[in-house]
Amino acid sequence: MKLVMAIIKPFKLDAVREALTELGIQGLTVSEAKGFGRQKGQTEIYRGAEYVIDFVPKVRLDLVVDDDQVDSVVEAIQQAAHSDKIGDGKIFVLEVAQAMRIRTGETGNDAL
Amino acid sequence: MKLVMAIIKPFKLDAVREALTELGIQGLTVSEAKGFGRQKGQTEIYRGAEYVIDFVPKVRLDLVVDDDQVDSVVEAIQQAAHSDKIGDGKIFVLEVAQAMRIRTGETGNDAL
Amino acid sequence: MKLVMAIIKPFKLDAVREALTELGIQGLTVSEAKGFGRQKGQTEIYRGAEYVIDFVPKVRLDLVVDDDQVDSVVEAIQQAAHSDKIGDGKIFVLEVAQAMRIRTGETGNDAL
Amino acid sequence: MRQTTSRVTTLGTAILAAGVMGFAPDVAWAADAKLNGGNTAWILTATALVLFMTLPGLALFYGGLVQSKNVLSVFMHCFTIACLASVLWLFGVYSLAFDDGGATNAVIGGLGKAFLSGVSFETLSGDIPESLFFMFQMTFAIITPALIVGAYPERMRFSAVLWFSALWLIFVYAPVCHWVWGGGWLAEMGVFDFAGGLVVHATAGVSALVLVKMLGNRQGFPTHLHPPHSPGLTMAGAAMLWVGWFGFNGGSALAAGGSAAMAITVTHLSAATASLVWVFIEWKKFGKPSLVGIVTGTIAGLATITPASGFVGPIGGICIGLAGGFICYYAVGLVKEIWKLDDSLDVFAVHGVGGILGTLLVAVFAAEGLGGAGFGEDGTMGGQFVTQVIGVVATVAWSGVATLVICKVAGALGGGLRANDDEITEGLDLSYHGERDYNF
Amino acid sequence: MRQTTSRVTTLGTAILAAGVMGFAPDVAWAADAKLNGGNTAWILTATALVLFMTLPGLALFYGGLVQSKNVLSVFMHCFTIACLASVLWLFGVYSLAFDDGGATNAVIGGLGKAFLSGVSFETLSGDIPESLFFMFQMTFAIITPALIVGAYPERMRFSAVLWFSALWLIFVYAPVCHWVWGGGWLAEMGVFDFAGGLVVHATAGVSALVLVKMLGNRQGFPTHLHPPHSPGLTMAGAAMLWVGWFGFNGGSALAAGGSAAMAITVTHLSAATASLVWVFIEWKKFGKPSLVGIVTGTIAGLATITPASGFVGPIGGICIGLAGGFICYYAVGLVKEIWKLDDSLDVFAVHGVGGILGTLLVAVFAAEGLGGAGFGEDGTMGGQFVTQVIGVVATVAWSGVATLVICKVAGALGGGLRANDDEITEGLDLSYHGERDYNF
Amino acid sequence: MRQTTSRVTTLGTAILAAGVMGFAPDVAWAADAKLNGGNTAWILTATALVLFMTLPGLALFYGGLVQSKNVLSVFMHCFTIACLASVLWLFGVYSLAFDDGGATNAVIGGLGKAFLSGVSFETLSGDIPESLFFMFQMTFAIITPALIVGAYPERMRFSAVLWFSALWLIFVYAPVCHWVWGGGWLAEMGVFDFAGGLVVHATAGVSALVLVKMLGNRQGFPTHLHPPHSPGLTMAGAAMLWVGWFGFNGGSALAAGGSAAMAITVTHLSAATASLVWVFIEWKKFGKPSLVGIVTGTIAGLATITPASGFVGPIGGICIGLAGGFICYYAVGLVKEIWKLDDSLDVFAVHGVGGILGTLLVAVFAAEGLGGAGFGEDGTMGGQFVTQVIGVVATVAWSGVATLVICKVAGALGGGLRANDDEITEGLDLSYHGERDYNF
Ligand SMILES: Nc1ncnc2c1ncn2[C@@H]1O[C@H](COP(=O)(O)OP(=O)(O)O)[C@@H](O)[C@H]1O
Ligand SMILES: Nc1ncnc2c1ncn2[C@@H]1O[C@H](COP(=O)(O)OP(=O)(O)O)[C@@H](O)[C@H]1O
Ligand SMILES: Nc1ncnc2c1ncn2[C@@H]1O[C@H](COP(=O)(O)OP(=O)(O)O)[C@@H](O)[C@H]1O
Repeated sequence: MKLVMAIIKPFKLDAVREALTELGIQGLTVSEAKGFGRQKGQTEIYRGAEYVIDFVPKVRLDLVVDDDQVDSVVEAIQQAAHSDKIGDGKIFVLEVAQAMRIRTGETGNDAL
Repeated sequence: MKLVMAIIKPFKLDAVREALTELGIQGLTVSEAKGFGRQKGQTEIYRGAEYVIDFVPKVRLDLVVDDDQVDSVVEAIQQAAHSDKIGDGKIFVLEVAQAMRIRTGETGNDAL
Repeated sequence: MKLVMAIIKPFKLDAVREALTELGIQGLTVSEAKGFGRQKGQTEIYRGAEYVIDFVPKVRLDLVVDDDQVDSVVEAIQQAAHSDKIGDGKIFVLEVAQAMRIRTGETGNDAL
Repeated sequence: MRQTTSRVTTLGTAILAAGVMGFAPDVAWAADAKLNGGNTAWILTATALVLFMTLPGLALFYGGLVQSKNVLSVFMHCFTIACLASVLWLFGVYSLAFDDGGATNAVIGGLGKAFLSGVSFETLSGDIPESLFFMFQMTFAIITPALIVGAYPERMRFSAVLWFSALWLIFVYAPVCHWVWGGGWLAEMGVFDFAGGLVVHATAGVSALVLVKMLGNRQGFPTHLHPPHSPGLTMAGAAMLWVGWFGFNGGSALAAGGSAAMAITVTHLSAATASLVWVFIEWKKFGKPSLVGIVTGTIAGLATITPASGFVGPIGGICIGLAGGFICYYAVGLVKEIWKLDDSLDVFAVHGVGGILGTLLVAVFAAEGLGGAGFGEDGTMGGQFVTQVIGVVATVAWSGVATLVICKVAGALGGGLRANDDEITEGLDLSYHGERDYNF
Repeated sequence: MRQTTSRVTTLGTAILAAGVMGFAPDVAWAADAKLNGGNTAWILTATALVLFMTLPGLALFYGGLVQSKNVLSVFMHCFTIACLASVLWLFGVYSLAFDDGGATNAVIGGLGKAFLSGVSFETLSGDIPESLFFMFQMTFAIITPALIVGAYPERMRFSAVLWFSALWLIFVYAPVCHWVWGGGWLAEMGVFDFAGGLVVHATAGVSALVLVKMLGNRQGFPTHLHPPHSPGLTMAGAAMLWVGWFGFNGGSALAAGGSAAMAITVTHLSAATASLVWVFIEWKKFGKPSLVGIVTGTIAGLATITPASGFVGPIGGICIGLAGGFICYYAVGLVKEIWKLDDSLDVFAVHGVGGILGTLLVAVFAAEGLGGAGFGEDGTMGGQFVTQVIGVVATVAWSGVATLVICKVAGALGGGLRANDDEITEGLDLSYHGERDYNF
Repeated sequence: MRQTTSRVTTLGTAILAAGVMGFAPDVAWAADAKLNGGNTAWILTATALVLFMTLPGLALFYGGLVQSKNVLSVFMHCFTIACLASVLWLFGVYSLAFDDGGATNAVIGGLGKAFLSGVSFETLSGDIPESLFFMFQMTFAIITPALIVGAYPERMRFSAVLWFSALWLIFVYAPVCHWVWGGGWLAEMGVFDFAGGLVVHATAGVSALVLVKMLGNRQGFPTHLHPPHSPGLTMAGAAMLWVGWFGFNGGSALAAGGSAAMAITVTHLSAATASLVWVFIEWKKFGKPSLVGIVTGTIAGLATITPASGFVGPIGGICIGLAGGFICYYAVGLVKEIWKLDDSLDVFAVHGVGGILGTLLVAVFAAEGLGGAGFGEDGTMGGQFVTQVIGVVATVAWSGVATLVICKVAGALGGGLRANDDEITEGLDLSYHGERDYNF
């Protein structure tokens, strides 16, 4: 099993969720995040003064998938999340040693 | 060392924290998250219209533990967090390569 | 590649970001978190009653870096984030199997 | 005190009737009118209360119902419309509504009072300063286009909002206000509209529907909407609207007396009743009475009593509240589920339907036997009802048709009515105003 | 102007005294009373101000003090109680409180004014419209049961809240209001309660304690509570309460004159003083004066001055503020730490203790030598103090006993008083109202 | 009604002029003055409205503009200052401002009215109760030091805030208020300051600048600031300020008549105009008109019209709004970018510049030909302008010098003006008040 962790633009969340649902993904977890990167933060102007917002709002997706789903999941996310503008975000993949479904105690792939 | 990452229902947090404290766990980190899964989101009704809340509020626990504590930690979380209703969440275990306590610079198991 | 995950005190964020920028780090992701640890939570007093805040506000940094940068990154974070007071937080390092830049589809170190 | 027609015969009743009709008697004619301090004190207060309804009342009420990425844009709409309407009111709209229109007075007022020309510190309107009458009526001209904000949040271009609101104030609000309160043809017929069932709520409600038709629904409507981001904000706004409505309906008496007192009494009773109706419908249907529900009921009760507020007694207040609560509740479903129109925050279902319903019901509950103020010396319930129906039909028709044209013009002037998809997805707060709320 | 007893002898003072006592002189008797525009203007305003205290003032004040998962339920309690109390007030409670009760008038009024029967646009109460007097007093009947919301948040069933509040209004508020302001036995004795130390604060405070005893404490009380989720919300609510209290105490003069003016003066001074007392106690004890602390002091100062507000001068205002600040501060600890009663938002410690304290202190500071309005022609400080003590004892006893019975009945009718543990853990917002606040 | 000088000649105009000048005629002299109910009703209301401006209006306005870790400290500043100023006002500051100062009356009042000594329920000031005049003026004494909170948020020690505000009230506010409204030398010269362009806005604005110079800028100023954490909160506060300003300017007429009515008219028009000016400048410069921008324009328009509000007509209102919008906009940049002074929430640029600008412009727009109230019998525009300039220079000079000294003293008494870096980094909410907002 692998953990796919994706940092995306917030308003791409719906599109990504739909793309993953189409792949048959049944579960994922989302959290709010702020990103610092090449995008360099927006400038907001209040009363004529510029405020550099170092951290840009992002959404972070964590989903654990079966090893053989990883590639299609990564691709689906990349397709759905990219806008070709700087700051589209990243996808990271990490190895998962074990998984358990809390409700049933099932483990391994059954838990996903 | 292992990272135990658990996605649980928010109101189970106190119970889980207590269970872990009983096991002697000294530290953990919590963040807010939203889950998408079989639970399928609540329906909230405003002015007669149904709103499907795709993402259900969850709490995410991250705690790094010694290898030989992993099983008891996972079991303690599962016991404390399950309500036997759909949406109870998941526990994932990942390998951790290194840990450091910022205050002292200690590393490895001493850092936990 | 490695994922460096650091739990720090919120008001150290600016210092850490600057230290990492100096190292040439180009990207990182931040999220809000709450920590439970030896620090044992603040006590806030409302109308004479003590409220024990079990969970203390923390900030969580996730950044994926090239293997040979890990040590300097960990050290930079530790230096910038420590205040020598209890509750300064932890740094964990996890192995990353794959990375992709969403905008371009680049993978591996190029994606960072 | 039987203030039932706009046909003014004596000075004494003129001033009272002015209250009832929102009609400013010619000061030159009422040569020996004197300023009344008590009435002036009350209308000063009422003016502040009605301004408070829009800023921040309505802004918070609407702002809580949208997504957090659009909340500032809703605030911005309400605030900017308030400023724009104020300036236009001085520049000529007040005059169009309340000045004597001469030969065409039946349909529209003149421009003699543009820039308050001829109005000095001492000029009276009835027994209060004319500048105060101007201000009190201005607060109505502010809230009416702001009500329509509820139809188009989360998707309308900011420049289109401004053009639309300005044109609408001139071409819908001014004439209808003149017809009903400014001595126009509906006033001549003796239509009853104490505080704006027709002038405020019916105009805004109908125009909301037409605008939605032109603008299109929100992305994801009706199946994939986001719930109100802050019911608490909405409650705070609704509470301010309720309190401010005492100025709206009570102030429309233009005097601190029995008429104002009974107006706030029935206003309050209608609001409370309609709120409870909404609670009990939701409780019965879904098992969960909601905060958004109860406050929607409040606004429905307030809108419905508005035209009737100076004409009916407490029993009338309760009955109109019952009717307003029930009918507006089902109207919400009708618009969104049957007509599939995304009148997003239910301007038509709550204000339009409420205002029209109250305008019709006043013909029943104004009856003296039901505790009302009666139909005047030679009025009858039947006759009044016919007048009310004519008022409704005319207001609905004019609002609808004029709004259609205004949408075309505003779209042309404002670079299209609708924001593009990227702007909408990013949220109007950032895309149009470069700000975001809630930076914790 | 020495308005010190409820024994009315001339028409002129009758109207003033009506203000002082909140007592409506019989209009038929005051045959040539005429409407006073200035007074009417002020009471219209005061009515809006007192409604504003509950909606949204009190709702925000309380809402900020609970957990974010229960904030909407607190808003819902305040809002629904406001609606329910309004309707019940019309249906008979106003009449029970203020109508002549004939043979049993000492203890309760009659039902002759249920549905405002016989009250038309012209009917006066003193020199203001009776419908206005009805409305002004209604706003007190709204806020009083809403104050008790602070005793039971985060754990009471919604249906039990409604049953409890309705029964409480009828069986506690109506009789005590009649005793003190409606010409009942305490009014006959000449008790001083300008704006509701007994009628509002003592009744609500004592009943809060009894209800908590029946309902049980919150989970985790007293060691594992969650801190107020938004002190800022609480500040906003407290500020609105403060401003609205000008209408509460100033309006209780029922006239725009020296009595109202002095009432708001001493009200304001007491609030400011008690706030500073709270700040300095916290600063001294913990090193950190808090926002929640200062605004709690404000409310304590306001509650304490309430019964005294029309009777004392500025020095009295300061002294009563000092006393209110200190004593309420220590009362909070007494209830929670010694008695271990989870009167969650300190209804008894702040309102109950404040109201009782002020009711007793007025017997001191009403002395003319201390700048007060005196004790009437044959009154003395000692005599007045005895009367005040009797008033307190009677109010406390009746509120306590009646609330005990009401809890049983409300529990039976509402399916138990207390929500079950799952509902509580999930939060009342979702479990009872299907909503959540703060969807960012 | 030509109320143009403070030289009072007849009782009738005395009362009106008292309104214009905020000057309380000697009650003994005005032997047969009688209480006016309408005026009293309006000033009771206005007092509530002006209190509402500070609590919660200004608190929310400022609170939304800071970081979320400092929002409670801003609320705390506003709230505590309000309490402190109230108590000091009773203890002697009112007397210093409005009592007859005998030989030194030109520069400062006496202490004869400390503790409202000699003021009973019946004492009148003009035709309203003196206690009411005291309260109405108190609300001005509350908001003025609270305005300065905008200069020092996020970094000033809490105890220094209290010392500074108390000393400032006594040594800056009291004398300037006496000069202009209390019969001092500027009143003698006939300076026009209807509602506080000098007394409130110029004093606060100038002192803000001096204080910033002494205190130092925020960390990261000007390049690394955090944006306003909640523009929505700021909007809500601005809206409350706007509504409350009707009481501020309209109440300064001290009567419910044509002067109050015209004052709120021009106040509103100026606010609306300046708001639109700010919107259009931002739209043109950055493409994004912002909510923070429009409401800043509102406050600029309100501050600018304040000194002029009872003297000018609608056209004057519009023109002053235009000037206020433009000039305050550029003043913001001047202070922060050129002078590099972190007057964090633009107290000088908005209030100081606005108040001074309006004080000068009133000499133009009070001309009868421009719809104003004229310059009195022997006044001329030129002469008035000179008087206004003298008023501005004196107020600016005194505020600046006195504040410099007060800063030294307050720093010494309060343990330094500035919080240490750790406290600032942690946020003042936790470090000084032990609380945090927004615990979701
Ligand atoms: N090395 C990294 N580790 C963790 N998160 C990163 C890293 N680099 C970038 N990110 C995240 O991805 C987001 C987008 O990166 P950015 O460099 O702005 O643009 P792009 O991905 O288009 O090159 C950042 O805002 C940050 O949240
Ligand atoms: N594959 C997954 N990866 C990450 N998080 C998941 C995954 N599947 C489920 N979750 C999280 O677990 C929560 C519960 O899952 P759900 O399918 O609703 O119920 P259950 O765990 O009872 O089968 C989800 O809301 C989501 O937050
Ligand atoms: N084993 C752990 N796993 C995950 N997070 C931890 C762990 N131990 C501590 N933390 C995080 O680090 C923070 C600081 O830890 P704490 O024990 O309070 O102080 P210190 O790091 O100085 O020993 C905690 O608040 C928590 O967020």
